[in-house]
Amino acid sequence: APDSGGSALDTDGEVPAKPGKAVTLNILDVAGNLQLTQPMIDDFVSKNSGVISKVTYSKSPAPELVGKVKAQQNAGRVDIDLVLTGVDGLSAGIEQGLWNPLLTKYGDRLPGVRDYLPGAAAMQRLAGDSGVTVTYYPSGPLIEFLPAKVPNPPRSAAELLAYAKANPGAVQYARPSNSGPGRTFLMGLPYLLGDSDPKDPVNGWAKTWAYLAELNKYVTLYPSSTGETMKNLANGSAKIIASTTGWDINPRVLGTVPKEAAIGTLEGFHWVTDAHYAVVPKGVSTDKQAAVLLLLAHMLTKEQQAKAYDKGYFYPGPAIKDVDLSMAPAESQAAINEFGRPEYTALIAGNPLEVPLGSKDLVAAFDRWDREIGGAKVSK
Amino acid sequence: MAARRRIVATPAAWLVWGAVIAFFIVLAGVISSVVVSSFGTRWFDTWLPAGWTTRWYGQSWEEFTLLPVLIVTLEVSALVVGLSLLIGVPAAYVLARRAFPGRQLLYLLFLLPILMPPITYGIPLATVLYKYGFAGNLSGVVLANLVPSVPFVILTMTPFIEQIDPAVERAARMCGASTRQVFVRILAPLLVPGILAASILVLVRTVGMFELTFLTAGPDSQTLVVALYYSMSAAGIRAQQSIDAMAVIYTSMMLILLVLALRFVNPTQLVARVREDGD
Amino acid sequence: MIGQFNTLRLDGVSRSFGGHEALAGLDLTIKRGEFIALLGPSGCGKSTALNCLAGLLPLTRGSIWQDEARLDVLPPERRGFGMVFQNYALFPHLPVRRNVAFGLQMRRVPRAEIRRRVDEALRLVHLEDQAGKLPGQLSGGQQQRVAIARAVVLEPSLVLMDEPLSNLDAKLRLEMRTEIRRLHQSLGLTTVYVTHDQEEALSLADRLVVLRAGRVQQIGTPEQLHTEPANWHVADFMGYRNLLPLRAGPRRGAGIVVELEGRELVGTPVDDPAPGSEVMAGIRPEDLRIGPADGAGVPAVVEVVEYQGREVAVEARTEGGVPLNLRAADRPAVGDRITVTVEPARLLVFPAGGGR
Amino acid sequence: MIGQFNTLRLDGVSRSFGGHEALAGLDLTIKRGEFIALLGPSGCGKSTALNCLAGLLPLTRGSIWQDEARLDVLPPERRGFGMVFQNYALFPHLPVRRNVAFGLQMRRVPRAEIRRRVDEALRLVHLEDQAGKLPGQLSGGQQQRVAIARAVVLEPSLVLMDEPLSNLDAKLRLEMRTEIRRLHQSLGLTTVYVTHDQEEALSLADRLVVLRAGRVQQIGTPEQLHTEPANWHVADFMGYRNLLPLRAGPRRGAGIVVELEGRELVGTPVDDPAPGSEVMAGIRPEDLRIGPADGAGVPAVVEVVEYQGREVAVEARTEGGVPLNLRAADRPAVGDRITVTVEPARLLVFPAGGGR
Amino acid sequence: MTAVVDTARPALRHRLAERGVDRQLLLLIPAALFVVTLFIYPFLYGLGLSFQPVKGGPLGAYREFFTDAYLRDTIATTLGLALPAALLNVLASVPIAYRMRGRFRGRRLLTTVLVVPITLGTVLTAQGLLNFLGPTGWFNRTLLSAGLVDAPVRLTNNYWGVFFSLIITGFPFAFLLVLSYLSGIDPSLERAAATLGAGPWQRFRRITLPLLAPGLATTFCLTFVLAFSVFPSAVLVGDPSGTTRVMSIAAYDAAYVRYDYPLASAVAVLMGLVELLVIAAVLGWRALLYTGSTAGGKG
Ligand SMILES: Nc1ncnc2c1ncn2[C@@H]1O[C@H](COP(=O)(O)OP(=O)(O)OP(=O)(O)O)[C@@H](O)[C@H]1O
Ligand SMILES: Nc1ncnc2c1ncn2[C@@H]1O[C@H](COP(=O)(O)OP(=O)(O)OP(=O)(O)O)[C@@H](O)[C@H]1O
Ligand SMILES: NCCCCNCCCN
Ligand SMILES: [Mg+2]
Ligand SMILES: [Mg+2]
Repeated sequence: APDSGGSALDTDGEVPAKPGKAVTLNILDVAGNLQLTQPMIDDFVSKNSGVISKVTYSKSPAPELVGKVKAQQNAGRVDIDLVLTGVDGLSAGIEQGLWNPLLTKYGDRLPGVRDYLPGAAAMQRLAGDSGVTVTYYPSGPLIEFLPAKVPNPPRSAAELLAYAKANPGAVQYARPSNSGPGRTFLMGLPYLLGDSDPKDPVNGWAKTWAYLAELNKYVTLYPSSTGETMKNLANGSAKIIASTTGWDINPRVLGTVPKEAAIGTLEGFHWVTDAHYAVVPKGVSTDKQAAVLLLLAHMLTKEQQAKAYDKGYFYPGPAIKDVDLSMAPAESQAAINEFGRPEYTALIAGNPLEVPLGSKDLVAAFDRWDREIGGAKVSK
Repeated sequence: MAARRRIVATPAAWLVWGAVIAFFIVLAGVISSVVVSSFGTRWFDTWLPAGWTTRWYGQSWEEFTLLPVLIVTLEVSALVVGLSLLIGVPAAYVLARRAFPGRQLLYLLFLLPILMPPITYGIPLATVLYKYGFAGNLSGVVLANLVPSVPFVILTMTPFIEQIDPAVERAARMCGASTRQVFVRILAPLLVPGILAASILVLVRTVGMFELTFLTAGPDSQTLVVALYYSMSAAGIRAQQSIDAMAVIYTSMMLILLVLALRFVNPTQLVARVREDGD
Repeated sequence: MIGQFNTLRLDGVSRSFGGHEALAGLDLTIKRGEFIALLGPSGCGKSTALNCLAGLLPLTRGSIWQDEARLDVLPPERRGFGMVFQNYALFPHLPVRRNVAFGLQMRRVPRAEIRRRVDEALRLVHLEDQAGKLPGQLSGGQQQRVAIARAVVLEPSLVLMDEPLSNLDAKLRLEMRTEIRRLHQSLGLTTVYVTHDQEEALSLADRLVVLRAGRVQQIGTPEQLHTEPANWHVADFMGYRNLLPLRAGPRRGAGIVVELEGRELVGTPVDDPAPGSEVMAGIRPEDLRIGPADGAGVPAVVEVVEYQGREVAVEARTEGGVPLNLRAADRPAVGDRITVTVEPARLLVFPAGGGR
Repeated sequence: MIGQFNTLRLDGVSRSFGGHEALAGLDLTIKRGEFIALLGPSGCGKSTALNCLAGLLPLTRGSIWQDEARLDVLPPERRGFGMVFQNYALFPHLPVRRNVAFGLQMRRVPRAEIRRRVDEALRLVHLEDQAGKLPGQLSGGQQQRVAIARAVVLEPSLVLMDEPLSNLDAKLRLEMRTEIRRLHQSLGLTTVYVTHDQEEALSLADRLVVLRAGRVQQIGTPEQLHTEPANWHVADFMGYRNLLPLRAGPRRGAGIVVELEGRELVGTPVDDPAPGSEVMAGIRPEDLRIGPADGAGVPAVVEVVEYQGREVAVEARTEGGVPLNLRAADRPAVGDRITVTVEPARLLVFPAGGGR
Repeated sequence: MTAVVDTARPALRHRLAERGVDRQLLLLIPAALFVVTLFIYPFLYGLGLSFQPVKGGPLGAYREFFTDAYLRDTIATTLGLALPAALLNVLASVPIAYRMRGRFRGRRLLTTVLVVPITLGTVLTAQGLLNFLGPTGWFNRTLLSAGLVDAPVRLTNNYWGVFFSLIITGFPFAFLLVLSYLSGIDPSLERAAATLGAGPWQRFRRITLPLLAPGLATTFCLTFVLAFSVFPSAVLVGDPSGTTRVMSIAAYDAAYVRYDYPLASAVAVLMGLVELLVIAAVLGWRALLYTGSTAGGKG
């Protein structure tokens, strides 16, 4: 371990209300969250240069995160002060004991957590005290198609299967372990099909696995990224793909999917929600912890949360109540007014919200999917 | 000479040229489809995109603050190439020229880091480097990347060194050249094609090495590939075109490095031979 | 670097390759300023000896001393010798000029002086015009001359030359020979010179070392070797082309009698061959005299006549079928019958087992 | 593959490297069974000529005809010639035996016959014991012999040899020379032989081609070249070591008068030098006679005496500072005053500009 | 006294030198030190980890690997991709590089262009293959509009996609190395062979190829290793849960999806072992070959 001493290097002690002197914060984003929150952070820094003098941002795919933090913690030199992550990174870190349970002691420094939307609050419970929900959306599962090519979209899981059967190769979802919409579709099916335990992919998903196996007969291809499915939808080589609210709006804003693409829902679906979390690795100095707490408190205010509307990336985005689109930056409002869908408000209000699987169960579901669905192609 | 020209026209030759041309067609298709896409506004079911734009480049450039990343990448690759040659070539020399007890064992030892996927040793390596304060900055990235690079140099260089007539070295020694001078003045120039080949290979591997770089990099020592893998495989929504733009940036940078490398070493020597043919 | 020395002593220097002894127990003391030639048939270990001296081959046994300092433990570049390699070993990537300059650069000689000395050396080997070419663009003889220039330009304390003139034409070889001697003398060099050309060895060297199968056969001045070869192998090598396996007869005065096809010949005994033992009688072609068909000598028939300029070389066969090589000023015809005689002093009689 | 031929005709064969003409307009007709030697100083284009003939170097100009068939358009492997390379060019990865067998394998000779012929060839070059070694483990001379064996084992219609004996010792060289001639005769080979050794050329060849700077100087039998060199360059190369730049005097009978330091010498004119013009007087060292200090010839002082076995080589200098090379049977001392004479028939007088 | 020292010490040195041990071996030290400190320790750690699985005793991870067909089969899948790809890369490089030796106009340009794909990187290659060879890419468009096929040919997201990407990234490596090794061979040897009656094929087969073979062995090993550890393209243009589920995907899944480091280490160690077997076979064969100077004599 490095030589310790002095409050800047103190990692376990009492976290002061304010850092002794302004700190530099290294933020690692493994969830694409900065697209939503960087303006919030920059806003804080510009107003509180006495707390945070400088922020460095780095980004990486989620899976390698654990290895890196572990290596740093094993060596006693942690230089990542704040991680922005999805459920996967969060729960992997919880399992490995990487995160500092900040909320146990200092929950009262974050008044925003009391205003979470019900869905966001549920997501926050997944995090225990190890992370703070900063953005939230109900996600999916939705189906997406071009109305010109699919005039009569399926309205239930059975119809979807029938459509696939009638149009081999036309239905597509990406490999769940590489794709948000892919895994949302997977986790949403047990609700659609009325499986015995939608939270237990090993023992409670009999109908889901049977359905997927049947569907698999008419699926020619499971791309390795959602982007691929979107491209295939746009170029016509796929007709119906799995989607989420964010994946519906944002690609049409970006122009990678035609604006006229439409979404549909399957009868009796439950939302499988999603969120991004802010977590602090163990081993970060108390000074920096103090700065992070101040920063998070700032991010969980309404004005800041409104920035999470973005261009539909995580639609809607804010984790706390009563954040209206009209509070969002003008650019964001314009994009959502053009590409958003008014029906989302009713859909979100009118369908149950479910939290996603925890990391262990999710991994088990991926594994089974890989073996029985994706890997079944080998023997064909 | 007439006799030679005839050789060129054999069926075997046609086959070879045919294969080369096919390779080039696929290559051109692969590259240009990415380049075209990276400049396209939207590209659905058509031969060409609907419109043209450079905004994807602007976006990646800003999102990843690519300028410092490019500079770091350059520094890291130059250091790794230089150091791995410095360490690897002398070792390759001894392994190629000398028979001594334990040579095979040593060869195997040098082979291992290339064989083992970084997953096996990446995290403990990063831990060691963090422990001694080498990780989280440029030196860590360089040291970690040297682990597979040094053996790579050794493996590539050994046959090159075997090819050189040892009498030439003896002659240099008789002229009073020390071991170091033999290396710098005689072997190095004769090994230029090999050194160049090895450097290019190491360069490509280093610039493309995600795991070791990510595990040991600090916020200021990320290389381009880290940003690239992020854009490619991180969660979240990203336009295809912006990934294409990143890939084009990555490739252009590699090309520039290649061109730079060829500037420092006379480009004809890439394929030069020591003894020129009579013709 | 080690500078000038007074003596260089090789003490039992040996070198094996695998089991094969390429050089066995070479003892030799070289004095400063001497010109030593190593002579012997192909594969006898000449290059091996030179390489050992240069430090390019580790010794299997023995030691080398420079005055009182042990030399064989030093790497080649610290011995300060110059060497001309049998296979040239030019630096293929450097033009002629830079090949020659290389050693001077290693010794950090100032640039202007390098220029001067290289020019001088190139002039010496007649390669001024080729200075800019790469070795691959030179003819064989030109390459060899570059190798010579590269070694002597250093004015080293000891120059080792491995058949440096073998690829040159007769005229140039004579010129280069003169040059080498001139260099040897004017620069005060000490030279060890490997050659298979006895004439070259005789004319250049102060002392000759004759090797056979890795072993020293004889060490001596040119005259000693030429007139008093120690055994028939040396004689064979020194131009006694006629080596006749005979039986020793009785002594006659200082001489010894041998019998060839019933005719008695008197010769000079070497190494005291026992009467009745098998001996080897050695005679140079130029020492055999041709007489008329009815002359006093051994009768023979001319088989081959070879033009050699002023003289002809003749191969004749005795009645008993023994081939003889002779020289003649005027050209006999093939099939001519002749008789052959020899002076006792010119016929050497060695024990047949001879050699070491 | 092209088989036996009656004549091989080189017609203006030329080859340049960059701007430099290494071989310029070689015209030569080789008859079947002939032994041709290419002779000339280092870098004169001998190897170039051989390589052109072998098909290894494309011609810059000219053509080669085998009887009525044009040969220079064929690749080397279809010409069916054998070649001994100046730098050996042995296959480093094949042991000696397989180096020699290579050509036979290419010609699909049956295995047993390959074995027999390779054994025979190795015996011929005295390498039976080295058959299993790799070229890198052989001495220089041994390598050269492998190269010879590799070429002759094919019994090709034309054998090209590039200084095949240059790395052999005198004794072995003589033996190999005999072998080469024997092979040439018994196998009915046609041979083109590059050498820088006039003695070798004189003794082996039916006809000699002397080259200088890429141009033919003279083509003729050994005797023609030895006694009637066409110009002073050829003379220089053929052993006329004393070449004195003088001025032509009047004719005297068939002879011509030249003056050396006030003394009149009579010589034999070659190529009709004009009276009063600058000439080159050529004399072989062995044709200069040494007289006593008060003798009739040109007075000179002995400067260098070089042992050469039966004779000594002497370098003397006239009063006017002209160096002379002579031979002497008994050894004069350095500093001795002598006089030097020469027979008119042995002094050739060439126009000074001579040569082509 | 001194005499004893004088003769004894150098004698030992000579004996060692005769066995090949002398000061030149010091040149190995930096590399050896480097590999030992920065590789051996971490590697042993990983190795040790592979013997400490969560359950099943020291060999549990290995047992899991070999009893689970989904894991075990990755060996065959990986070899099925890497061996043909490496072989093709090396074999295709040889004739092309061989042609590039002669002088002709544009040789340098051609060589450079052949080497350019090295700079592409896996991502561009993957994107390019998906774009170009995909169902609506230029390739299939051309085939369709020429009427050669009536449904798009599937060349991506399966075995062929990965295979192509291995060729595009691996061939330039192989070519570059082979070309450089080839240029080190003395051209006069081929000329000698020509005069002995060997035609172009024989010259290549009997002279050039044997001298090149050690270099080819090394080239094969390097391209094989690169192909064997293929990861991103096996995911991006392949079928990562099926036909292109290579060992590195299994290792990656274990390490970064399931955080089962012992299993990941075990898979990685097995990867190394399989590679080592292939390479040992190739290098063993190489050791039988002539590996020395490729000059033919003097000069
Ligand atoms: N590296 C080696 N491995 C095995 N044997 C060798 C090696 N080098 C030389 N020899 C053998 O040692 C003996 C002596 O070789 P050396 O080169 O000293 O001969 P040489 O006298 O120089 O002959 P030449 O006049 O032909 O050059 C030869 O029989 C040769 O085959
Ligand atoms: N590849 C080349 N490039 C340029 N010049 C060359 C090349 N090969 C030969 N030359 C030149 O051509 C001339 C003739 O060379 P060649 O090899 O035929 O000489 P040679 O008569 O065989 O001499 P030697 O007796 O020294 O071997 C020389 O001046 C040489 O420098
Ligand atoms: N060489 C392997 C690179 C691994 C990159 N990881 C990308 C993360 C995918 N989710
Ligand atoms: Mg030798
Ligand atoms: Mg030549």
